[in-house]
Amino acid sequence: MVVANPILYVALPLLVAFLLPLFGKIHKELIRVVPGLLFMFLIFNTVVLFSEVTSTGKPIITQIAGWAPPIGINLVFSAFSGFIAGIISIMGLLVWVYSYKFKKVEFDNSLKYFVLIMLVTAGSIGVVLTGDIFNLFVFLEIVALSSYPLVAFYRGRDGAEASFKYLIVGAFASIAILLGIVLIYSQLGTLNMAEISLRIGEMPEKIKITAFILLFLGFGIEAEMFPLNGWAPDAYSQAPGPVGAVFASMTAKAGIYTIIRLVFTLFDIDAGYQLLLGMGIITLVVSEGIALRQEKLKRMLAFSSLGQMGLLMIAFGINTKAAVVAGMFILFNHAVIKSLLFFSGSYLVYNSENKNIKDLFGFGKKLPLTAFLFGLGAFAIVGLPPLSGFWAKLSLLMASADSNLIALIALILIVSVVEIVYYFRVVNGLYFKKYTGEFEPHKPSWNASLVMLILAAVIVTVGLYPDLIYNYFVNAADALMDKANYIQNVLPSNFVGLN
Amino acid sequence: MSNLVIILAIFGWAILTYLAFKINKTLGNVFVGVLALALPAYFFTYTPSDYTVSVMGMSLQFGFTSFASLFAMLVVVLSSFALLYSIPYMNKKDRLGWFYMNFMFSVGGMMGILMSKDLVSLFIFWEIMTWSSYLIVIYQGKKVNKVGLKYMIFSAIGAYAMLMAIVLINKWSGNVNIEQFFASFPNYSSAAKLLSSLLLLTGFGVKSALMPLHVWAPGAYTKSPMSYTAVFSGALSKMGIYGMALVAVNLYVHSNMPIMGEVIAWAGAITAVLATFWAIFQNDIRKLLAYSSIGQLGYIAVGLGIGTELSVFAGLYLAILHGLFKGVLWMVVGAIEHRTGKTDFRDISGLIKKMPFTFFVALVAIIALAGMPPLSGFVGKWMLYESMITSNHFIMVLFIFLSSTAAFLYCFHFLYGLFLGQQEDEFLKDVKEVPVLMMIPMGLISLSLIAFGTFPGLIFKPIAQAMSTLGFENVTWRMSSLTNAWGNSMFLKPANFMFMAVFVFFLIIITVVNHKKTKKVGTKDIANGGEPIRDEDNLHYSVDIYRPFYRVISPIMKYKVETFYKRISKGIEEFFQFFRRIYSGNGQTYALYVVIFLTALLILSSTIF
Amino acid sequence: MDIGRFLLTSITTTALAFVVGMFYAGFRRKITARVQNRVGPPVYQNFIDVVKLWSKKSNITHGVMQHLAPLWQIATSITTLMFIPILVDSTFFVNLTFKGDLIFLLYLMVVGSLGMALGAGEGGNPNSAIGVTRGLTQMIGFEIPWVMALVALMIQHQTTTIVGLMDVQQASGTWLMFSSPFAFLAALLAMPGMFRYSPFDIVGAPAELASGPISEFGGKYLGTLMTNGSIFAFVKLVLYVDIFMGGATNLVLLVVKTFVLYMFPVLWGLVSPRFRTEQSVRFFWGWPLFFGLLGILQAAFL
Amino acid sequence: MVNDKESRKIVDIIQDFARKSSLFVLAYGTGCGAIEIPPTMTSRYDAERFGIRGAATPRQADVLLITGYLATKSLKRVIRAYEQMQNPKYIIGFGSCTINGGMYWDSYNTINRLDMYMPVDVYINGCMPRPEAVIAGFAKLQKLIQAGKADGWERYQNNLEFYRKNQKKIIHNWVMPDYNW
Amino acid sequence: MEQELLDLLVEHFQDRIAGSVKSDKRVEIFTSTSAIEDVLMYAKNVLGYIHLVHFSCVDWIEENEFELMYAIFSPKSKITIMSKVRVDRENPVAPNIDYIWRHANTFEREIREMFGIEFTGLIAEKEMILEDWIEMPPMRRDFDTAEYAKKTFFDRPGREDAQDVRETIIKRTGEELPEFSKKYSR
Repeated sequence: MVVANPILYVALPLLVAFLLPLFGKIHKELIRVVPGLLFMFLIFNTVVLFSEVTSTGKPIITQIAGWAPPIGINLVFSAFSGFIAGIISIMGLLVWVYSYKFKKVEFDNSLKYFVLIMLVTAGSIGVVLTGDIFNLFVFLEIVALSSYPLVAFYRGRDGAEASFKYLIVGAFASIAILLGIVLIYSQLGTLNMAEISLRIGEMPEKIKITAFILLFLGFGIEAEMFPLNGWAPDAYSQAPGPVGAVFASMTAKAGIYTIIRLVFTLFDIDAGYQLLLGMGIITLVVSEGIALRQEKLKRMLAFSSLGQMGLLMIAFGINTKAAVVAGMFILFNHAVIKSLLFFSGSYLVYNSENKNIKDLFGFGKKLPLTAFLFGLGAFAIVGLPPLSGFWAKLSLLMASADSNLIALIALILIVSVVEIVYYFRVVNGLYFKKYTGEFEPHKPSWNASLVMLILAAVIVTVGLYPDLIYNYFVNAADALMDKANYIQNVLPSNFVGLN
Repeated sequence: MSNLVIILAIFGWAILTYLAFKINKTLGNVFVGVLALALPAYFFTYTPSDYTVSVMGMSLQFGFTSFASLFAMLVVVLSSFALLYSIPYMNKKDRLGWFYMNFMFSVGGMMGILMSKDLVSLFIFWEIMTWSSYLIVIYQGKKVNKVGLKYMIFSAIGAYAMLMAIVLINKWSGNVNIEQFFASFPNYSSAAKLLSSLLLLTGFGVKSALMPLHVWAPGAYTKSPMSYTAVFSGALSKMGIYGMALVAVNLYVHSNMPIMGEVIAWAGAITAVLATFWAIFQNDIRKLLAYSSIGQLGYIAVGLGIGTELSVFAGLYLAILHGLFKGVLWMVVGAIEHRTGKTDFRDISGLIKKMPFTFFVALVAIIALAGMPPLSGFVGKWMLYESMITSNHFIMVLFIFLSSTAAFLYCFHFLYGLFLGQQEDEFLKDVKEVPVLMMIPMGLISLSLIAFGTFPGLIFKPIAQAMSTLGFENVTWRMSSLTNAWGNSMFLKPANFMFMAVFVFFLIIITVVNHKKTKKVGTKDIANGGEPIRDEDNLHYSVDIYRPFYRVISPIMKYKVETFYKRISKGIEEFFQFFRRIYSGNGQTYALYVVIFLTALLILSSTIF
Repeated sequence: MDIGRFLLTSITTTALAFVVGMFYAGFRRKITARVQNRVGPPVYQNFIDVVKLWSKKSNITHGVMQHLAPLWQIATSITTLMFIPILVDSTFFVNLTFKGDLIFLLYLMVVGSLGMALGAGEGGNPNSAIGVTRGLTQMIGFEIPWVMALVALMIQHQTTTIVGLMDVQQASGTWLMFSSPFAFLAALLAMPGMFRYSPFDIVGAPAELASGPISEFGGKYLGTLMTNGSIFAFVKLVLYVDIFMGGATNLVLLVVKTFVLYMFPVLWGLVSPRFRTEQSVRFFWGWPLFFGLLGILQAAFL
Repeated sequence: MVNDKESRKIVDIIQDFARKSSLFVLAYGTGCGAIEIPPTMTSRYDAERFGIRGAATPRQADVLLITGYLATKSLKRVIRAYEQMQNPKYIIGFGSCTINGGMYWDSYNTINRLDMYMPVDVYINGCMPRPEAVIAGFAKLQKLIQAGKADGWERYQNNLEFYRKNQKKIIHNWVMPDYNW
Repeated sequence: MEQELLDLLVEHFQDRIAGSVKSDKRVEIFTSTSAIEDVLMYAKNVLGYIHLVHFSCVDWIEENEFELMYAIFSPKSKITIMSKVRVDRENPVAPNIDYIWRHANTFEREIREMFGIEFTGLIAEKEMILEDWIEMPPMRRDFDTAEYAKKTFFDRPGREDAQDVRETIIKRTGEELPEFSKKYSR
């Protein structure tokens, strides 16, 4: 098909983002309508490309400006990256529908808001699709730069502070990534990931490791790895409700994608997997433990989100096919369920000043649908069957069992109990604590309800019939694990054969 | 029709019922009634067939073993009765659709557990059962916050232990099929044997409320509506027993690990004694029954743990029976709560005057519970004792005997405190006998208890068939006093007839002699030193009535498992409170972390990579 | 067994139990009187009491359960009696014994108490309920050493029937009270509790509790209860004799053995004050329990 | 009905013999005379050899002993206890206070003549009557029973209005349940 | 010592009390209904008279007054103070002191029933000793108990009542009474 092209993922949102003020001049409503159309188109794009990838079994590789890799910049739409790109674009559409009418996302601000959202989307998808490490850096910077204002969107003191923290840490990330890229480029003279991957053995050991560490640090910050994730809880909790979902489903995905690429494709350091696994475990335990002690809903969700990132790192760190499949499943789940939790949670604490958990006590009767959906999300994320979270957890556990990581299984399950404790504290509070009467519940608008219902439907459907989507995970895992295939596809000419 | 379809039909029906209640209460009740009647009708007429679903590369198999269908029988009977009972019982409450939906979900979950031939689908249905029962526990919404959370946490601990076992078994056995797991179990390394079976036991032990894991049970049984608790305590807890029987018998008996069997049996014995002691000192009916349930499940665990043919037989028999009589007792409590709105011994007395039918069914159930000879409960106790004595568990005999003797205390408390004693006119004024729809389930189950007492063969045959799944072929009771012709040459029939004959003989005499001058007087007319009792005086003695016994055993009763768990949870929270300080909220600190992390990685790089 | 023969046997046994039990109760009163330096009532006094109670011209009951309670008790006692071998290898007194399962009897013996407890409870008299709770609490006390003794015998001889134990004694020629002395001691010390004689008579203490559970029973109901009491006392004595004293080969021997055994709780009771409930439970869980444990150890390891 | 000597059957005679030989005394000490009961019952005088023994509750008792003065306050309880006893039942008035008020003849709170309130079968004179006298009283009662003449309970039943009137003269606040056998 | 105590009391309460030393270890004071609470509180809390030995009432019908007598005792000095209060017989009202000594409640209830004296603020059930009493409080001296008994209870005919036992004995035996017993004769 002519219309569908990976490049559109990046080009269109950027274009629309810059043109959006002009649309606004034509008609004010267009500011809010156009992004939606864009996201719809992106989804259409994904569907077309994905069907192509599935039918041919090969990734689609687009070269920008006609230069072939390794010289030119290229976008690789494989089963793996395409899947993540698909998730991001679908989530983008849902975020758009949800924020169509959200607090303070009214006419004046909507322009800024949607421009930023589109930039984040473009950047995230760019990160996922790009085959060029410097481009990856650029896209990551786009994501970061558009995230800073989103965090501070409400112009409050706390928001500004959170944004500033993000900025500081993000600056470290940029520096570290840039340094890593410079090291690689200085040694190998190329920025193409396939090329780097092919020739990584040529690098001196010391420099290779230094570059790895620098990149790991930089990407780790974006992937919210402990202890580099200090910015995340503040950013999640200070940003507007839907932006939390954006972070969980887009930014974090981009971050984890970079780490996966780093460990799986770019370098051949085996200890990298173990490092990822170890960092994942620490992140998981610390974040879930801290979430247990949170009094504010959004912070709790943020820490829970960090914990999920830890789980993802564990899944990919185990480095077996089953584990990667489980990782893909968790990634999908995290995007869907955490978005649902953020969406419903932000309506539950809509009017509350401090977003405290005790402010939403008794909302189960006031906002039955929202509370129910939040409960469903909580049920799903702690892995109760027949919701989708269960299958992800089960596959991860089975994968770790296959790798003989019995202690890890126990750890994950213990952490899951902790997760149950704090999620059910909220759910119980929703239904069985007395309504304080301090805060008026705010009914979600129809579009928000629609989004939440769609997400809930996805959770339930996938939970009831995981095979619906399971094959995509398997394909994605195949695509990720098969490094040689990746290199061969990107660099057909230079392929010399790697085992 | 395949098995899976039934379960899906139940789930679908649950949602339909929810919608029906949205439209109209009567329509919803019709839906409930239809399921209650259709479930047993369908279950007892169809022929099971196996069915396989493939999910995520695992093949999930469904089908009935004869062992599972024994429990399924209990589940079907009890839940259809409980559903019928619910219709009048829940009539005045709101959010009925929600209640019935979850009720049916948990019934479906239980059926699913029994139909699963592999561990993953068992786990799935297990969790469905768990959360649907959790939703019912918190459904009434009064002071349930902690209870619900406790239930959920303990269920989660159990479920996750089970999940861990499942993934390990998947690794060690190559798949999750239950039969193949048992087949390959002897090949496991000893650590693997121990780990997998302990984890499974923890999982099943939580639901069957074995002693260190019972903490959730009193609250959860108490807080859910009584019509559901009948199923909860009667059938749902038997799912734990079901699993435990599978594990204990298949693994320990046939894999030569008697020590684990001993662990289960002792856990059961201690549970039986301590829970019974706790039940004695309760002043709330529901709490009393909850602890009694825990204690009764202890007997069953003893039977399964000892693992001889007879003891397993006794365990299964008691399991089925406990489902029946505890079902009745919870329904009785529900009836009382329905008619009086009270559940505390302080507020209730003399109900026999207004609710004689309820008293009668309670009496039958209590006799069965206490294990007294005319009724069926005794047979189970008898088998249990004989099996314990023949397998040389003589200290355990004392534990069980202590527990079952102590059980008389709360049995009497239950009957006396509620139905007998002083009849307060003020209290009894508005009390009526329960509606017919509530009478039918209670009456039928009580009848079955009487029937099983005289003709235990009725229930022995299915159990003997079920035992073949567990590896006991051609089960017969080869004990001293009995032959193996089920129910035909046992003591009980002559005993019952003898008892009835003497009883009737004396009944005639005592009723006829001086009949005209035998007067019935009210309970206010009692011999208490000649002092006439005024209407406002309440001499009903039913609160803290076992104080002397408490003084005797107070050294044991001082220690509570709850305290232990509280300390643990507090410790964990404080531990993470420490971690929380890492997120100081200061950007500089975060930057410092980044630098430290980088430095550390660089320094350690030579060792790591 | 044809029905006529069965009826004859069971009626004879019941009558025997009734008469012997009544006379024993009379002897108890007589002995008590002699010990207290009194003349005492005639030994047939209890018959007169029962006749008098049955010839009362009015009776009251508080409801169905109270009406049924004495029947329940007496039906249980007679049923129990039917399952106990009265004589060794008797062709006449066979009743329903089969082999006389001990566990079955243990349970059967408490059924009557429950019926009585319910009947007493329906009377609405708080004294009755207090008495019942005390009785049940005491029951926990004495059942434990008693069961320990039985368990010791059962595991030693690998049988759960009375006939089995009697056969053991016939075969070895030694009574079990000599070959298993600790078990016998435990059972013996539990005996006064079972009879509810002093010092374990807090259940029906006349002064404190107005005779406890039976305080609302009068007339024919009390008469039935007294009849039951004598039958049940005989049942318990025969059970002890069968288990520990090798049974009896003829009626005279049976009466002698049971009478000697009966003297133990009676004479102990005469010289004892009254224990409080918790004191009696503590007593039973003291030395009797210790003897029971010794008995089990002996059975298991010797 | 049992008064008539001719109509008495053998059953009645046996029953009366049983009643006579087994007298359960309600062990309520209503007045100071109760102190004479312990010596009567214990080893010195041993009333049990005549079949006389204590009963703890009115339901089981045959004989109600009014041991001495009867305060108006106790009268209520005594009546209640008497009405709770099962027929046939007997009352023994014990000491001169029950006969004519004794030394409390002018007290505002003790009754003077017991037989105006309750049907007394046998009076035992004395202040206090010694155990010998008590046993003699019992013997007299036994004789009456054997002869079928101890019919106080019938008198009470037949003349209930008379007794009630007298009782209510003292007990103004009549809260007792109705006569119920 | 007794005098010191009396002086102390008089000094403290000035003219509200008057009193005298009756004998060894015994002090009598007279006070009024308005002052009695203060006196008792003072005696209990300051002087250490912590024990209310007795509390009774005397009917001075000739003076148309009731006299309430509170006997309080100190275990240290071993002195009993008898504080006496007169209340009007027509309208007998006295202060309630059961907050000072809990057991005074029982005395007060008895006095209320037997003499008909009201204690302000006494919270207790009406009936303690006399049940169903509808007549004049019986311990008042104008209540004729013999007449009441004659009216209420039934005299047995033939009983010779209201006789001096000693005279009967003299009549019956002809003995002379000893001298000491004569002074008690009616």
